[in-house]
Order: sequence, then structure tokens, then C-alpha cells
Amino acid sequence: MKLTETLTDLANPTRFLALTARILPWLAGVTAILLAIGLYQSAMAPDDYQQGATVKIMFIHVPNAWLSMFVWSVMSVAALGTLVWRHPLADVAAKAAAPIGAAFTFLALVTGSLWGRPMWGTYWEWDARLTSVLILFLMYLGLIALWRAVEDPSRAARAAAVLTLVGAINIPIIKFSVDWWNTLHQPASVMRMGGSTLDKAFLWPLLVMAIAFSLLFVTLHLAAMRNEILRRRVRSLQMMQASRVTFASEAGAGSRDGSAPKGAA
Amino acid sequence: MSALGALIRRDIRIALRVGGGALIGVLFFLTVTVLMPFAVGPDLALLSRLGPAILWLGALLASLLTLDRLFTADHEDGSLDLIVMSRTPLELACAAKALAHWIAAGLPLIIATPVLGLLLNLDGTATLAVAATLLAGTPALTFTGMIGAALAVTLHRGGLLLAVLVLPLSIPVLIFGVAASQAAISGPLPFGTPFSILCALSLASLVIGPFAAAASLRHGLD
Amino acid sequence: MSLGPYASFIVTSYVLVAAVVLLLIVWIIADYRRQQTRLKEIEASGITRRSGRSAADIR
Amino acid sequence: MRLSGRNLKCVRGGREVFSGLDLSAAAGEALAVTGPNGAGKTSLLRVLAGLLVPAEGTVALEGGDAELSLPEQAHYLGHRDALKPALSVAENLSFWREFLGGKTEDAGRCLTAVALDHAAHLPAAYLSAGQRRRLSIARLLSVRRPVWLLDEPTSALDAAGQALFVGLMRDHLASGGLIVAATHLPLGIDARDLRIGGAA
Repeated sequence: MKLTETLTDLANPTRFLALTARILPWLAGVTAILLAIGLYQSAMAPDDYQQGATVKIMFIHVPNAWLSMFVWSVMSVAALGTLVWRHPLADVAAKAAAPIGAAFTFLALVTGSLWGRPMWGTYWEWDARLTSVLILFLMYLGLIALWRAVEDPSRAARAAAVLTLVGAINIPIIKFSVDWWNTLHQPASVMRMGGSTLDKAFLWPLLVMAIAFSLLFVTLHLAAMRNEILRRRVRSLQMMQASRVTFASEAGAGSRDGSAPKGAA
Repeated sequence: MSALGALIRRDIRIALRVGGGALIGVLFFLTVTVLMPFAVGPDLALLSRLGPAILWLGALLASLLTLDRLFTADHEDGSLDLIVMSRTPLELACAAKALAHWIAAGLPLIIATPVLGLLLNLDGTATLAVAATLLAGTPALTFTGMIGAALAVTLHRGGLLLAVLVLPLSIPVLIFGVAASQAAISGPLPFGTPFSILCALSLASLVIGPFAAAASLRHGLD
Repeated sequence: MSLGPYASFIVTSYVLVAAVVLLLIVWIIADYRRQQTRLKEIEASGITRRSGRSAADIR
Repeated sequence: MRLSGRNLKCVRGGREVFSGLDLSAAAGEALAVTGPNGAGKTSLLRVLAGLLVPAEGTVALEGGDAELSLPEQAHYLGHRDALKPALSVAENLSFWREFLGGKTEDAGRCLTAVALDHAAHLPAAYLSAGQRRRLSIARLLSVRRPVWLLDEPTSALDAAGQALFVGLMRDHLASGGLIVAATHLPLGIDARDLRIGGAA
């Protein structure tokens, strides 16, 4: 019977929930401390001789940009888990990561355009790097739409896994094409974000912030996975509830006849 | 009145639930708009000149493509039979369904316009003008598109056929919508003239759409 | 610490990041609470998991 | 109150389904429309419901509410359940209750009557075919309409569900209602037989 299968599948997630409950508070604590250190260091970092104080935007822009790609690779690994190993936690991980990844990608876009405004004079320039991030953002939204379009999560998981992997293969191709398209139209680069050599004074705060944001993602992801597991538990219990109603009514149908609202109202 | 309220509430609720298509329209709008610069090039001056036209085309396609299921879903599960039989006039029921669709799928397009305006290098006035024309014009798109959606039930076909049927009908809306936005940005016409024609088109479609849709639904059921 | 002529951009970007991250956290916590109450409701209606353990129990 | 059809002829897709059909049913009476597949049972019900226009003949309801047409005083229970899987059981029922209007019954009591009260807050997507049919039957109870037009009403129901539905139909007839049901199974209530397409 399908129901028992679903319930045995929950056995493994149950252990995951126990583990999550134990480590989440610690993870959250470490994330908060690292974020505080990172923020302090970025506040204390000197101004760049070219960009002045706007370089401070880099300390939050770069971690978000890094996460936008990192989350997609996490989802790709999870997609492999869904398609190849059929691990019950894999599609939970993939589904929970998508909105978080979309949020970080959105932040990368917004901070990027806020960083670019003083340089370009407009909020948005079809700069190769930002444009690629924008396309990535659209792909995240498409993935979320796919998850929302199908009611049965295990059916949606297969489709989403295929789309995630195709996306992972396509991202470098898109990146390359956008670079090419961009240089075709604008031979001279408008600006070079960050520059090639990074001063040590910037490197440390950036590194701390990157680690802090990665930990933030791990924390949020684990919590979101826990929610997703509970949501599926609610779903399977509700289906059980729906089928039990019929059994109950079979036993009590005779007596229920009398309780029907009498037609003459 | 409470019957129409119930219909509007139900349709909006379904559009926002899992499986509903309310936000896919906005995503489509976003994607189409982002595609344009790859075709015409990233020249900001050019983009800001084409901006209103790009946004209008995107909104037109987005609001049309989401209309596909307006009546078909109700037809497939038998709800449409009961709606036709009910004491509520079918014309009003059609208008209520279109209104619910516009709230769930049309309004988000207008809310997304400022963000897309930023991507196309439109300044504040231009974005405001495009958003205002879309606010006045998208009801016309929904209510004329509804006729096509009703025909799709009759013909047992949707999708591209619907687009082919309805796109020619929406040409006037497109002309005056883009004209009004251009007038607000660069002139020389005053903004008011094309804008009031746009409003008139919307009002006319509010009347024509429900009657035409109801007529084709009545004859199309079997 | 002076932020120079572009202080508003720097502050806006930091505030935005904080707002979005807070929003994510609030959404996740609210979602958790919602699932927990639903599980408790179902349990109150007499449906239990096969293992016999409480559905809302995550430990 | 009397529902009558005179000299009805129905043509679908260029093919004549039935012709010269007369029928009549009085208040408190049930009419069981029987016949082989393709004889036009569903078409006849849809003609009565005003969803199909007959090629010839007339349908009339005498003694009902003079302000309202026959379809507006009738419930139609078709093959399809008119339910939205995304909405909960209670939301589905209360939508039809509000939309159909007129004299209404308490939605909770109607769900209890079809033994779905425990499932009220569950999404309709989780219901089985029989449960979906029960929910549609709850719609007939939630809004008072004198005429019930039923198309194979018991097909998806189990024995308990059929027994329950027979009780509900008896109540409806006892309160002065009128039933026209297309069926190939015994209805379980006293019903006059109307056999169509019998020659085949």
C-alpha cells in the first residue's frame, strides 16, 4: 500500500529532524557571531583609493553573489540525489533551497546596482556580470513556479531536478554568451568591480562575511528543510484522515441517515 | 451580489493557491522584457526610447497567455454548467471572472512595471506614465481576451488559437497605450488625448466583453 | 567612519540586505509554527502516525 | 408542481439522439430515465437543465416560482463534480452555497449528512471519487431547489453511500421535491420508468 511506503520513508527524515533540532541553535549562534565580526571589520575597513567608501557595498554584494551560485550547485547535487539515488531528503533539500537562493540572488542584484549607481550614473547597466545574475534570478523564479505548479511534491521533484541540472549545465553557456554579447556592444569595459588585486585590508572582512553568509544559508536551509518535512507529514496525515472518513462513514451510515437535514426547511 | 462576490473570491483564491497561475504571468512579463535587450543590444539610450513599447508588448502577451484557462478549467470540471444554470446572469458572472483574473494576474504586472522600467533605463516620469497607461489599458486586454477564452471553450482548443483570435482585437489598446506613454515622455502630443481614448476603449470592452463571452458560452455548451 | 558622498547608497544596500534576511527568517519561523499547529490539530482529531509517536514531535 | 416535456427532439453533432419524447413528473415523484448507452439519457437531462437547446418541443415547469425559469429552480448533478482540488471541502461547498443562493441550509449540517464533516478542512484534491460525489450531493442539500436532475448519481458511491443517498432522495421527495434521474442501476426508491431508445 502506498501509504505505508510514505510512512517508512519518513523514518529517515525523522532522524534528520532530531539532528536538526540539536544543531540549529548552535549554527544560528555561530552565524550571528561571525556576522557581527564581519560587519565590524567591514565598518572598520579603509576606503578604496578609487571607489572611496562605496567599496563597503562589496562586503555584502560579493557574499550574496557567491551564494547565488553556491545555492544552485547545492540544488544540483540534491537533484542528482533525487534522480540517481532517490534519496528521500534530496528533493526536500532542493525545494527548501530554491526560495533562499532566489532571495540571495535578488540581494546580489540590488546591491550590485546600488554599487554601480555611483559609477554608471544609472541603477542598471546591462553589464555582463549583473546580467548573468539577473538571468540566474529568473531561473530561480521559474524553478519556484514549477514547484508551486504541481501539488504532489514527489512528482514535482523529478521535473524540478531535471530543470535544475539542465540549468547547471546551461549557466556557463549563458555566462559565456552574455559576456560575448556584452563585449560586442561595448568594447570598453565600463568598470571593473573589485579589481584584480585586492588589498589585504579588504580581503579579511570579505572572507569573514562570505563565511558568515554561507553559514547563514546553511542555518536557513536546515530550518526550511525541517518545515518542508513537516509539511509533507501534514500532507500524508491529511490523506490518511481523508481515507479514514470513508471507513468511519461505512460503519455509521445507517445511523447517519436520520441526521440528514430534513428537506422541508 | 453576494453570488458575484463569492465567484470573485473563489477565483482569486484558486489563482493564489498551489497550482494557480497568478504569479506565472508576472514571471513571463519579466522574462520577455529581459530578453529584449539581448535582441536590440544594451544601448541604454535606445532601450529607454523603446522602453514603453517593450513593456506594453510584454504586458499584452503576459495577460493574454494567462487568460487561456479562464473558462476551460471551469468547463472541464463541470462548474461552468452550474454557472450557466444559476440565477446570476451569465454576463455578470463572466464579468466577475474577468475581474478576478485581472486582480490576480493583471495588477501584479502593473506593480512589476517600475522594476522593469529601471532595467530599461526609463526615468521616473516615463515609468509612471507606462504604469498609468497599463492600469487603464490592461482591463481592456483582459475583457477582450475573455471573448477568446470563451471561444476556446466552444472550440475545444486553447493556447495559440486564442492568441491568434484575440491579438488583432487588442491592436487599438496597444496603439493608444504606447502613444499615451510616448506623449508623456517626449511629446509632442498632450498625454490626455490618447490616454482618454485608452480609457474609453477600456470602458467599451467592459461592456462588450461580458456580453460576447456569455453569448459564445451559451451556444458553445453541449 | 565617514561614508563619503555616496553614504545613502551604502546604507540602503545594508538595510535592504538586513530586511530581506529578516524577512526570510520570519517567514521560516512562521511556516514552522503553522506546520506544528496543523500537526497538533490532526493529532487532536485522532489520527496518529504508524510509529505511534506524536506527529508534532520532532526529537 | 409538474415538470413536463412535450414532443422533445434532440440533435447532437448532426445525429438525431431522440425525437417525439414526452415526459411528465409531478411533485413528490421520481422519474428514472433508463436506456442503452447512447440513447440520450444525458442529453435529455441537459435539455431539462437548459444546457442544451432542443431541436423541437418544449419543456415547462408548472406551479413553481413564476419569477424563475426551470434551470434556476433545478439542481444538476452531472458526471463531473464541479469541485476545485485547490480549495478545501468546506470552501468548495460554501462557494456553491453562496453562488447558487436562494434558501440555504447550514453547510456544516450538509457535510454531516453526507458523512464528510471530518474532512471539512482537507483539500478536495485528497478525496476519492466516491467522496467527491458525496461532496457534490452535499451541494444539493445546501441549497433548496425543488427539481433534482441527476445523471448516474450513484455510479461512484459504495454500498453505504448509496444507502445514504437513497435516504436523502426519499427526504427530498417527501418534502414535495421532484427527481429526474438517468441511471442504469436500480435507484432504490419508487420511481416511474421512462425508457428511451428502447428499440435498439
